[in-house]
Amino acid sequence: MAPTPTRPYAPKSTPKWLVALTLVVMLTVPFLFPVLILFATPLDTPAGLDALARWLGVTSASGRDALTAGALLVVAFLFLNFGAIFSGMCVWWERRIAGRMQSRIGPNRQGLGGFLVWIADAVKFLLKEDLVPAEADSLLFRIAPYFVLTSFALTFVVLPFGHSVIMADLNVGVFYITSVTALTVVGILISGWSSNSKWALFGGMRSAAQVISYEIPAGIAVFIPVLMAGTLSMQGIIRAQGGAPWEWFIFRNPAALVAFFVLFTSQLAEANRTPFDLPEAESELVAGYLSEYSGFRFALFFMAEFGNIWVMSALATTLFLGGWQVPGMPAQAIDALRGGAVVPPAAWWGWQLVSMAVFATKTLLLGNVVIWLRWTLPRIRVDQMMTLSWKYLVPIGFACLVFTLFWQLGAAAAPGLELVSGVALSLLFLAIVVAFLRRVLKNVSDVRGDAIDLSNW
Amino acid sequence: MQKLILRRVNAGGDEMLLNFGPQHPSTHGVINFLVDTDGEVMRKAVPDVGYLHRSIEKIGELVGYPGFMPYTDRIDYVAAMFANEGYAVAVERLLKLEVPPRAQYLRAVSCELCRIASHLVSVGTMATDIGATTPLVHALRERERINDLIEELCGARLTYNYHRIGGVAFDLPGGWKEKVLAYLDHLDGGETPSRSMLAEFDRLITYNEIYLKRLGAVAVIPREMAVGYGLVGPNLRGSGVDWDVRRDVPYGAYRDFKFDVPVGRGIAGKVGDAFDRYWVRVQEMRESARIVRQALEKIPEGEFMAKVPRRIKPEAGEALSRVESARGEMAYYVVSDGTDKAYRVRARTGSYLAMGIIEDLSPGMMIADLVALIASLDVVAPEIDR
Amino acid sequence: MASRDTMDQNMGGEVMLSHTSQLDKLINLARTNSLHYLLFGLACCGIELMQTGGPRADLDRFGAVFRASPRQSDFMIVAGTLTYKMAERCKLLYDQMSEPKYVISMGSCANCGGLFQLAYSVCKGVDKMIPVDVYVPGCPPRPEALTEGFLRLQDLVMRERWKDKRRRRPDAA
Amino acid sequence: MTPTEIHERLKARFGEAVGPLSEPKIDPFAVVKGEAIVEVARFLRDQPGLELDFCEDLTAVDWPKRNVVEVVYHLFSYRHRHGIVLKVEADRAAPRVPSVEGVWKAANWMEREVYDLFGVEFPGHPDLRRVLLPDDWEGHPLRKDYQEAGGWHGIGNVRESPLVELRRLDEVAMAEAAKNRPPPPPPPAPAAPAPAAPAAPKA
Repeated sequence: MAPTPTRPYAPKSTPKWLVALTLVVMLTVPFLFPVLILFATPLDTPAGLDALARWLGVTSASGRDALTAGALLVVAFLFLNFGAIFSGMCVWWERRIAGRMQSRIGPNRQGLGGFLVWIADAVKFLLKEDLVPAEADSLLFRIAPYFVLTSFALTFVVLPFGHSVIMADLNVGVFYITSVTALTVVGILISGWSSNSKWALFGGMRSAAQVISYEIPAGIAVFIPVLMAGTLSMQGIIRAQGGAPWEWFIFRNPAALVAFFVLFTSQLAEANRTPFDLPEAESELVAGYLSEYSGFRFALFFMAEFGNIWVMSALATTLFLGGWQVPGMPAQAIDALRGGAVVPPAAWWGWQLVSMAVFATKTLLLGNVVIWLRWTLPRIRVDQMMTLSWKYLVPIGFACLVFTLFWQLGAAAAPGLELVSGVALSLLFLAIVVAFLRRVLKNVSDVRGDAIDLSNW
Repeated sequence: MQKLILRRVNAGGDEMLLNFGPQHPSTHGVINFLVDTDGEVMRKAVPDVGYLHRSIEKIGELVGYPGFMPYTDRIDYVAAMFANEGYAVAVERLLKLEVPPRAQYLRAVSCELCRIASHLVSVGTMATDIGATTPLVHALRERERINDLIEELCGARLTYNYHRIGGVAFDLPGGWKEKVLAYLDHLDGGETPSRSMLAEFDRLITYNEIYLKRLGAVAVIPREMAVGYGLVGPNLRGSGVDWDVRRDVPYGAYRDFKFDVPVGRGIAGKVGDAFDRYWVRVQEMRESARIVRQALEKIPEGEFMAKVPRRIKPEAGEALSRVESARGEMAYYVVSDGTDKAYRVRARTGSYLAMGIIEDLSPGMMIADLVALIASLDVVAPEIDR
Repeated sequence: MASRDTMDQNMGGEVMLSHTSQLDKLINLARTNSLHYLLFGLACCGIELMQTGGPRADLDRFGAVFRASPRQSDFMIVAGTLTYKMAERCKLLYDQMSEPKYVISMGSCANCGGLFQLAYSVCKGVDKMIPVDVYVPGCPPRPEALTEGFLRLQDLVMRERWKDKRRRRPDAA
Repeated sequence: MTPTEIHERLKARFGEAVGPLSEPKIDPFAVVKGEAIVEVARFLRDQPGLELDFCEDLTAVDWPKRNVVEVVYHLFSYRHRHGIVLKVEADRAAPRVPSVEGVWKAANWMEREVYDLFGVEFPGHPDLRRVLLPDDWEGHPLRKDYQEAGGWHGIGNVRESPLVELRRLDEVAMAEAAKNRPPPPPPPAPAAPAPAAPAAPKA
C-alpha cells in the first residue's frame, strides 16, 4: 500500500475560488428568492393570471385552472425555498454569533467566514442514513416531520414580505396563522410518541404542554393589534400603522408595548427557543423529541425550528412594529403608483423593494434578539414555564386587552392621545436602548476589551 | 441490575423507569441514574456507578510508592494536584519526612491554581446543565490560561504529576510569578474587583433571574444531613457548616495564609440549596486567588525537594492524610508492610459519598432538578469510581 | 468476543480507499465540513475534548459541533478509559449511530488500555469493541493532537466514496 | 480530646469489647469486637463531649497471613476537632461485620464498596449489592489472593502486540501484490526483467 498523501496543515488563507464562490452565493442566494417572490406575487392575483393566460393564449376553463394551479405551485415552491434557505443561513449566522459570544471563532473553513457550512450540513443530512428504530411506530415516526414542516410552510401563506408582496392576504390572516402554528405540536407529539424512546416521550409531552399553554397568551396578545386596526388581515394591520416609530402599534398604546413582550415570550416558547427549549433540553432530555431522528428527517425538524425564527419575528413585526411601512412614504402613495396596467411601472417595483427591505431589516433585528437570548439565558423549569404562562402572561394579556378596549374609546374621543403615547413611548424605548448599549460598552471595557486571546496558541 | 432496581422501586401504574446515563450530556462523566418517574416528578433516582472503575486502588498495591503518583492524577482529573498532594502527604507521614518550606509553598500555589481551574469547570458545567451554554465556554477560556501556567510549571495540562513524595518535581520557572500575578489580576480584578472576569461571570450568569429561580431552594441539603452523609468541601459548606481542612486542620503551608471560608447563606432560597453550593465555589475562586498572591509573596528560598531515598521503603504502619481538594476533603489511607510497595492504598473522595445522598434526596424532585443536583454536587466520575 | 471475526464486516470495519469521481468529491467536501461528533467523554480525555470544543481549539471552525444523541452524530470521539462495565454500552452507542459513521479513539486508554494495563476492570482498547478509524495518542492528548486527529479523519472521509459507507441490508452479501 | 482520652472513655463504657490502643505509630487505632461495633459507634456519635459525627472513612484491609479482613473506621468530630481510628477484624472465610449505616448514613456507600471489593457482609445494611463492579462479577478484587478472570463477557484482558497485527497486514498486502502481479517471469534469471516489462501492460 502506498503511503497515503497528507494535506499540509499549515495555516493558509482561503483559496480565491472559494472566496469568489462564497461571495457569489452570499450575494445571490439570500436575495434570489425574495426577488423571485416579488416578481411572482403580482402573478398570483386573478388579474395577473388573466394576463398570463391571455399572453399564453389559454382560453379553455380547464387550461385556466391548470394555469392557476401551476402558478400556485411556483409561488409555493418559492416560499418554501425561501424558508429553507433562510433557516440554513440562520444556522450559519447563529453559529457565528455563538462563536463571537463565546470567544470562539465559529465555522470559518467552509468558504469565506464559513458561510457555506449550512450547505455542507444540508448535503450531509441528506446523505445520512435514515434510521427508524426497530421498536418505533414506523409510519408515525416517518410522517411526524412533515407535520412540523407543513405547519411551518403554511404560515408563509399569510406572512407579508412587502407592500404588495404577500402570497394571500386572507381577511382572517391572524386567525389563520394562530391555527396553523398549532399544527407543529401535532408533529412533535407524534414524533415523541412514535420514537418509543423515553426521552422523546418526555420531549413530546413537554412540548405539547408548552405549546398549548403559550397559545393562549399569544392569542390574546395578537388580538390587541387586531382591536387597534379593526381587521384580521395582516396587510390591513400593517396599513393601519405607519412608517415612523410613533405610528407603530407597539408605541401607540401602552398596553400594546406590554402585549408585544407577551407575544414575543409566547412565540419563543412556541418555537422552543431558549429559555423555553425544554422539549429538546440537551442537558436534561438528550435531544428531546429529536432523540431518535437521524438524517434528513432530523434536518426537516431542524429547518422548521430555525425557519420559525423568521416566522415569529415577521409576525411580531407585522403586528406591532409597523411591518413594511416605509417612513415618509404612505402605503396609499405606493398604491397610487400602481396604475391600472398589468405590469406595474418601475417606480412601483422600486418601492416594493424598499418596503421589503424595511420589513426584512426589522425582522432580522428581532431574529437576532432571539439568537442572543439563546446564547445568554439558562433554561427555565417545566413548572416555572407553566407558571409563567398561566399565572403571569395570561392575566397580563387579558389586562392589556381590556385596557386596549378603553384606550380605543379614548383615542376615538381624543385623537391626539395615540400620537402623544407614540412619541413618549418611542423616546422611552430609545432611552432604554441607549442605556443598554452604554451598559454593554462599560461591561466590555471592564474586562479590558473582548478580543479573543490567542496569544499562547 | 435493572431488574433489581425495578423490584426495589416497585414500578407499576403510571411510573416509568428512565435510564439517565451512562452516556448523557449532564452526568459529568459516565454515571448512570435509574430514575423512577411519575411524569416530570421523580419517585426516586438510584445512582449506578462504576462505569469508570479503573482499579486504581489495586494498582496502588502493585506499583511502588513513587510509581503510583501518576495514577493519583487519574483519580481526579479535573483537580489532579490535590490527588497528588494527598498521596504525597500520606506517604510522607508514613516516612516521617519533613517537606522543605519552599516545596510546601509551591504545593499551595499549584493546588490553589488547580482549585480555580477545577471550580471553573464546575460552575461552567453547572450553567450548561441549567441550559446556558456560554458560561462554560467562558470558563474554559479562563481555564486554558491556568492550564498554560501550570504547563509551564510542570509540563502537563491536565494530569500534572507535579507533587512528589518529599516535595515537588520542579522549581518555579523564571518569570512565572509575574505571569501568575497578571493572570490573577485578570481573574479577580486585584484592586478593582468589578473589572474582572469573575465579576463578568457573575453578571453573565450568577445573578441571572432564571438561574436563581432554577437553583434557589432546590435540592436543599440540611446541615445534619450533609454531615451525616459525609459530604465534604463546598457541598458541606454550602449547607452552612463552617469547615475547611486548610484552616481547621492546617497542613503544608496553609498555616501562613489569611483567607476566608465562604459558607452558604441561602442567598437564593434556603441554606444548603443548589445555589449555595454553586455560590461557595464562585467565592472560593476569589479566596484561592488571595492565597496564591500571599504564597507567591512569601515564598521562601531553599530546596524544593527533601532528601528521599531512591527506594522508598516505609516501616510497617498506616497513615491517613487529609487535604482539602476542590471537591472537598480528600483522604488517603496508606498501609505499609515494610516493603517498597504499599500494602493498601485507599483514596477517600468527596464525590463517592456525594452520590450516596442522591437516592435519599431525589424523591419528589423534578428531572430538571436532578440535573441541578448532580451539577451542584460537582461529582466527577473517576473520583467516584477510582 | 467482539473481535474482528464477529464484527459486522459491512459496518465500516475496514477502511476502503477508492477512486472518487467529481460528484463524490463534492459530496465528500460537504461531508468533511459537517462532521458532528457524539459527546462521549469517558474520563480524563473528556476534559481535553471539552477544551478542544472550547475557545482556543474550537472544532466548530471545521464545522464540527457536538450532538448529544448518537443518531445525529457522524463520528464518535471515545475520550478516555473504557471499562468492561462500559464496553457494552459503548458498542450499543456505536450501533445507534447512523451510517456513515467514524470513530476517533482519543488517548492511550482508548487506544490500548494505556496506563491501566494492570487493572482488572479496564478494557484494553476500544477497538476490541468497535472499529476505530483514527487513533490519537497521548495521555491525555492535547487539543492540538485531537484537532490533528480530526483533520486526519477529514482526510479519510475525503478519500472514500460515500456509497461504500452506506449500510447494506444484512442479506445483501 | 486526644485519641487516648476517647479510647479511655470507650474502655470505661465497653470494657473488654474494645481492645487496647495500638502503640502510637502515626495514627493510633483500637480494635473493637465485631458484635459491639454498632453500640460503640452510636456511643461515639451521641455521647456529649465525643460527638464523632463525621464518618470520614470506612474501608478494609485484607491480611491473609493473619486470616482476617480488617474493617477500618476513621471517625472525626466537626465540633470538637478530634478523631479516632477503630478496626474490626473479621474472619477471612466469611467476613461479617454489623453495619453502622444506622449511625452514619455515609457508611451506606462505603460499606457497599467494601462488600464489593472485599466481600465483607454487613448484616443490617439496607441495600448491600455491588456498587463499582458489574453485578455478575466474580470475586472480590482487593483481596490479596484475587485471581483475574482474564476478561469479562468475552472481552479479553490482554492486548496483543501491535506488531503481530502489522505483520499480518503486511503478509496480506504481500499476498495481494503477488496475486496481482503479472505471471512471474519464468526463470528468475538476471536477464528476466527485460522481457517482463512489456508483458505488464497486457495484463
